[in-house]
Amino acid sequence: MVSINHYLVLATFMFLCGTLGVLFRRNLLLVLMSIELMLNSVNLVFVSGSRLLGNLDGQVMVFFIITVAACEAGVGLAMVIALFRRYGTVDTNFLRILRG
Amino acid sequence: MSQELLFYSFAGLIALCSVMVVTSRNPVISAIFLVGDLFLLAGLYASMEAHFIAAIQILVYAGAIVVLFMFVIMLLNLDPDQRSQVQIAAPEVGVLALTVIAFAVVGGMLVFGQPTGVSGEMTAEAINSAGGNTFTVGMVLYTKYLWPFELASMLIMLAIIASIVIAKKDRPKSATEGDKRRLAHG
Amino acid sequence: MDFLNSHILSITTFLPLLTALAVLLSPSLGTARWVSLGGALVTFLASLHIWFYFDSQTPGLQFTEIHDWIPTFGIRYIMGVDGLNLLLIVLTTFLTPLILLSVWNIDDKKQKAFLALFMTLECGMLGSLVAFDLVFFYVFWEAMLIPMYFIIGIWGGKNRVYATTKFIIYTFFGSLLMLAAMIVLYVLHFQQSGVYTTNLLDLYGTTAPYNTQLWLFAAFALAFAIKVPMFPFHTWLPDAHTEAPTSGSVILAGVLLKLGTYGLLRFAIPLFPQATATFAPLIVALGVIGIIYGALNAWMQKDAKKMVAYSSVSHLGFVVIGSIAVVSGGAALSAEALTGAVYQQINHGISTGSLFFLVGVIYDRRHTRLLADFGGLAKVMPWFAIMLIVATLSSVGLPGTGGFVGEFLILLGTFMSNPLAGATAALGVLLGAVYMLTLCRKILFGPLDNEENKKLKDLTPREFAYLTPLAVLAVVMGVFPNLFLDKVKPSIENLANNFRNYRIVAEAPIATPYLLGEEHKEMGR
Amino acid sequence: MLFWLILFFPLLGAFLNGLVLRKVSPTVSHILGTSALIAAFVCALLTYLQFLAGGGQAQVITGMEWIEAGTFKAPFNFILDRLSGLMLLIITGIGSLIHIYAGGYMHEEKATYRFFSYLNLFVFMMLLLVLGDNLLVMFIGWEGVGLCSYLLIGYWYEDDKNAAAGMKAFLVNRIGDIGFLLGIFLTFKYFHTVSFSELKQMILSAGAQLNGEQIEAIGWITLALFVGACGKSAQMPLYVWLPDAMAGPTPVSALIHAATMVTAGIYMMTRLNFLFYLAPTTQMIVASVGAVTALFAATIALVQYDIKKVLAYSTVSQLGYMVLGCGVGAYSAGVFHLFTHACFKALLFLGAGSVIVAMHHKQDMREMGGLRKYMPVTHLVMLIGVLAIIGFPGLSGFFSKDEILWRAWTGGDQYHIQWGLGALAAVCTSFYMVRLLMLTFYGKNRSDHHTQEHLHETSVVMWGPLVVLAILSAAVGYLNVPHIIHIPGLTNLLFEHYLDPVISIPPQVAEHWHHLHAEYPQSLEWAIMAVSVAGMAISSLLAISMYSNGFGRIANSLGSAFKGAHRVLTNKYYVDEFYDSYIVTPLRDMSQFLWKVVDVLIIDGIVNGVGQAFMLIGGLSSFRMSGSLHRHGMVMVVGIICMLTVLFF
Repeated sequence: MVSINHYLVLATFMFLCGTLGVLFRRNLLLVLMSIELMLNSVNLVFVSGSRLLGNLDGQVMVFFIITVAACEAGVGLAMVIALFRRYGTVDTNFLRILRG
Repeated sequence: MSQELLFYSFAGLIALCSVMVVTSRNPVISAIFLVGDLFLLAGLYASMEAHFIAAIQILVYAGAIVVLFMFVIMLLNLDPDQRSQVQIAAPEVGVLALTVIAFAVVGGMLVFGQPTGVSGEMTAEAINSAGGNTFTVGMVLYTKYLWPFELASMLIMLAIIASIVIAKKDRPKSATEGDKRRLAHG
Repeated sequence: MDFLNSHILSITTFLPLLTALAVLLSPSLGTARWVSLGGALVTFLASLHIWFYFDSQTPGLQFTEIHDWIPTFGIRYIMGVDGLNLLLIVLTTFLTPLILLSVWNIDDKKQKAFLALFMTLECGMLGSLVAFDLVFFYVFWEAMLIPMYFIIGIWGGKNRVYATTKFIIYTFFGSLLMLAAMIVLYVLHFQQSGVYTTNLLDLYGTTAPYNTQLWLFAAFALAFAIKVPMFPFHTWLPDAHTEAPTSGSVILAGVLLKLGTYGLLRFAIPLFPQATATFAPLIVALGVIGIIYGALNAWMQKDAKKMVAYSSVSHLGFVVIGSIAVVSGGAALSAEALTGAVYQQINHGISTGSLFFLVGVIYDRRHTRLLADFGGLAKVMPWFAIMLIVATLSSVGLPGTGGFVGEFLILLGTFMSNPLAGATAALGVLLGAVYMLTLCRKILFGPLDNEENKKLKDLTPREFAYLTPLAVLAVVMGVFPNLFLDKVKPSIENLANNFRNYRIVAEAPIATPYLLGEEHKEMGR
Repeated sequence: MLFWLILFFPLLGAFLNGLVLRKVSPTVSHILGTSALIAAFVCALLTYLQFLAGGGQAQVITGMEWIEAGTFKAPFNFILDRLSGLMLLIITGIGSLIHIYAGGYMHEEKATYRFFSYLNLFVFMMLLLVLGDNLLVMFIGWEGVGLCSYLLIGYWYEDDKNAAAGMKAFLVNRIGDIGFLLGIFLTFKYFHTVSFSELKQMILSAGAQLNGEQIEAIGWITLALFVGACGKSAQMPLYVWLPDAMAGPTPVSALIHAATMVTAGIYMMTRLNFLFYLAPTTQMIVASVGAVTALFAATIALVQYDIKKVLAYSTVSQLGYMVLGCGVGAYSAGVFHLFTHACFKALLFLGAGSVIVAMHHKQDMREMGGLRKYMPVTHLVMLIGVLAIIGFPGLSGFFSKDEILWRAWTGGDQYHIQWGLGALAAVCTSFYMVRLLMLTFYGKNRSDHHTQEHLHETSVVMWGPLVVLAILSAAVGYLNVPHIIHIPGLTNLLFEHYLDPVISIPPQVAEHWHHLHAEYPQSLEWAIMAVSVAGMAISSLLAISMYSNGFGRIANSLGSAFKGAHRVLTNKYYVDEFYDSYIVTPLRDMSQFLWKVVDVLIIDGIVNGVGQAFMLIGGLSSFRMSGSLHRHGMVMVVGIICMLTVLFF
């Protein structure tokens, strides 16, 4: 029997991958992809929870998360393009505008 | 038994793809593994009888978002030397270890944990008798979540406008003096 | 008419916000100017509606609007007017169009943003004046800071970033303490009544234990003391004023500072009466020190704007001591002093507002504010001289100007409550004359020896348009104070006599203007 | 109706001149300003006659509400009684004459709208002061006249000295005004009203039992109000502004700083005489201050060279007499001297003004002399004025000043010192006034050739009012002829009983003031009078002998014999210097310290220090602001992990 614990552990692993990607990849595109990965792990939790509890709200949440993810990807990629135009790189080591 | 087999094979592939997404040197490869990830997840959703979500997972994620990534990767056409990685220093190692340990702890807790919650009425049988997953999700979406749904559409529109504005080519010259100075120091 | 009466406060408050949107959407700066001026004038008319339909016979809350906002936490959208905020509302809407006139000729790429921010600021100020729900009030209270932050930070002088950061962090610090106190009060009220509510009208009934009251009062009072600003929390003010553009200084001195004293009257004093009685001597002492200290500092300033800024410290010291003049052994507040404090708030807005405008007038022409650069301007700018003298006289509290009525009543009440404080504060009247006349003398009188000053032009029609109403009002407020005091009397007496057990009821809007007289009102009901 | 017009006309004149008709020629301004005042005078005269015909009972004229808050009430009510009626006539009457004169005096100015506007405004404020039925309306006038005085002293503002003098006048007056304010506060605190008529009723009504606290309060009230009077009426130690105020145009000095404004203190004390009678200690202080001021100022006047300065110190000294009169309880004598002084001091100032105009705005008497033959009319009226002020028998000063000295002497043993000071001051007065007359009009002309050529009598606009004032100065004394002199057809002591309805001694203290109504032997009165006349005669003769031909041998040798005294007097006892180095400078230094050290260094330093401390802590606890996305992300993740750890374990 596949319990919810299985799904949760899988989601945790995906989230870990995503987190490490965000933290250690220097290519902005990869950072964005890792974020997608994290979002997906959350989606998985929602869907499995929805099935466990017999409540469709979880699936609706996933729907919204996908919407937001689409927006985020769109805006994020637009920013990547803009940054690349301006600085000629998408390497985060060189993008340090926030330096105080 | 077949369900378990299905789960374990899908889960193993998902884990593998996730690792590959994060570790590939070439963004194109990463994107391809991401697509794989998304398809496999859709499969898992379908196995949990969340057909609607499985469908839009493929349509929106795999069909739209990752394609967008692909386009951008090609548009930027990065030089190989820019696909460098983080130089690992002491803090990085520490954080890496801490993160992995933390997730391991969480994972361990999840393995032996017993999740609880208030059960709702939408069991698999109830959904099937009410007209299927897509129909019931739609009902919830357009009644209880009507306002957030409309707001989501507003959000999408804003994102579209914002993307256009941000990515618009409005500056002929690539970088100002200040930017160059900043880059030189970076 | 019923609709108007029952929603006039929302209309007045949010009309400026709509105007701000319209300003942003307007195609050109020219349109934006007219839109903002039009919006400000309509807001002023709306506030006049409140003024004329305000029933000056009752201490209750009028034009009340109550809607649920966040019902889970008992947070509501409550607006109302009584004698304590009526005058300030009208002052705010009155000053805004004048300020818009004063920035009319600024032709800057960012000017549209300025106008929009300014209208947003007006919305924030009006909102915090009319809000009767703690959270609702707090939202406006903080929202007001943001436009001001940008106004100083973008259109300010050389040192603007320092000044605006100091301003925002200082005020924010106080606000956070107040927020904490608000939450404590909220929980206390729940423990006593079993109802979660942030409705101020209900919270007035909460009786906190004495020790808790002391802490809560201190937190509230500190937030307002910083805003006022009271000695020794005043150092952000001279910086903010010096760096702010003229328009920012006018609104800062004219309305923003008053929100501090208004907050004392609305929140700190009636919510925590026992603590008020305990803290009164300390606050009065700080107020008196502030009066003298501000005046002496103002006297030494070489920059005209800084001088006026320090004069605000001194003048608001009067308002503070007037707000908290405890009489009858702590059982009541002095109604005279309280009336004076409410009146002086308005009057300080008028006189100091016009002083900042006037400093702005010469700054526009000469791009300097150092007193040493001027002298003998009365010869080339006679009308300017008249305006400056009227503003000065109002500021020093010469009888016949509004300043006298306010200061006199405050001093009278304070004297009744604490003769020593009253007598010492009276010295402030003398010192006020010292620095204001110094200002006049250095700008207007003496030989006209600077070549650049000889070419100065007198006031333009636009400048007349925003200076004359202030000058006229300064005199009208001195000669016919009852026009204003009549409106606020019941509310003030309610607060003064019952502050130990303060209650205020919300009344239905009134359908017939008070001006029509008693008979008509009977019929109207 | 007529009553309101009295107030309305000057205000209208001020408004039209000041704000509307700014571009008109000086002549129009002059006519407008003067006619406003003459109209006010006519209305005042008619009102006064009506009032007398109606029996002369005090009436309160109710105006609109003014300030109302809590239990405090101060409406615009006006009081018309014998005292304010008299003041009304003095202000508008003498004011009209001075306005007429001012047209001539100011004829060289290009635009005089400002001048006449201020003058009219001044008259309006002065009328408010004397007509107000409560302390607060009086206070409007009280500060309002101070304002006009400030504006008029600084009329020629391009000279910084004038602006400074105006400011000094305003500020010193404000010190007094604070006293006045405290008086108002105390009055309201203990009597719950500030209305004169209500106060009077409360204190005088037979049933009024004042408790001990109230009696004590009255002492403080009167003292505080007297501080106000000191400021306005230029008494020690607040007299310093008046000599400086001579920087203003001479008609201003005549109207404001001699005839009307400076007498406000005397008016106020007379108005509240029932309170002052209840406070014998205050009365004693009042009398002493008055007497000391009279002598002090008179001694300074002995050695001044500036013709206006002499008159200014003379004014201070004469005001001292009036205050002395009030202090000994002889309010009608004080007011009578106020009346006569208004006439002859206005005359003297205007006469001096004529001289100054003729001398091309030179005021130093060392450059004058022998003007008698160039300006015969001015000489004649000045002669009358001088004789009046020194108390030459038969002229007004004789009657009024002697009355005060007589009351001082009969006030009891405790007042004999004050009498002595007053009598000595009278001697000085004769000396310096005769000196002024001699140096200006007699002897050889000492001015330069150019000035000499242009010396001539002034126009009729200027000497006309002088003649009227001269007649008044000579005649008004006969309103109050002492008992001992019988002049057929005149009622003796007409004036003393004129004010009887106003001046009322509360029954509680009737015993203390019994001497005011006591009978004294005629011989005593004759003796006192003889002393004054003798003193006057001797010092006048001395002055004539010293100065009949410029600075004679005696003058010079006296000056060098008492070099130290002479220097002290010339420098006005160094009072200004004293105030400057012991009050103004320390205050300035302290303010500088407060600003530079306390405000900027300490308070602001603490504020900025707290800010910097937080920045430091923030900097230490963060990976500096490297701007690296990864570093920021890592900090965030570690933070989240920490939070979760805390949450779960």
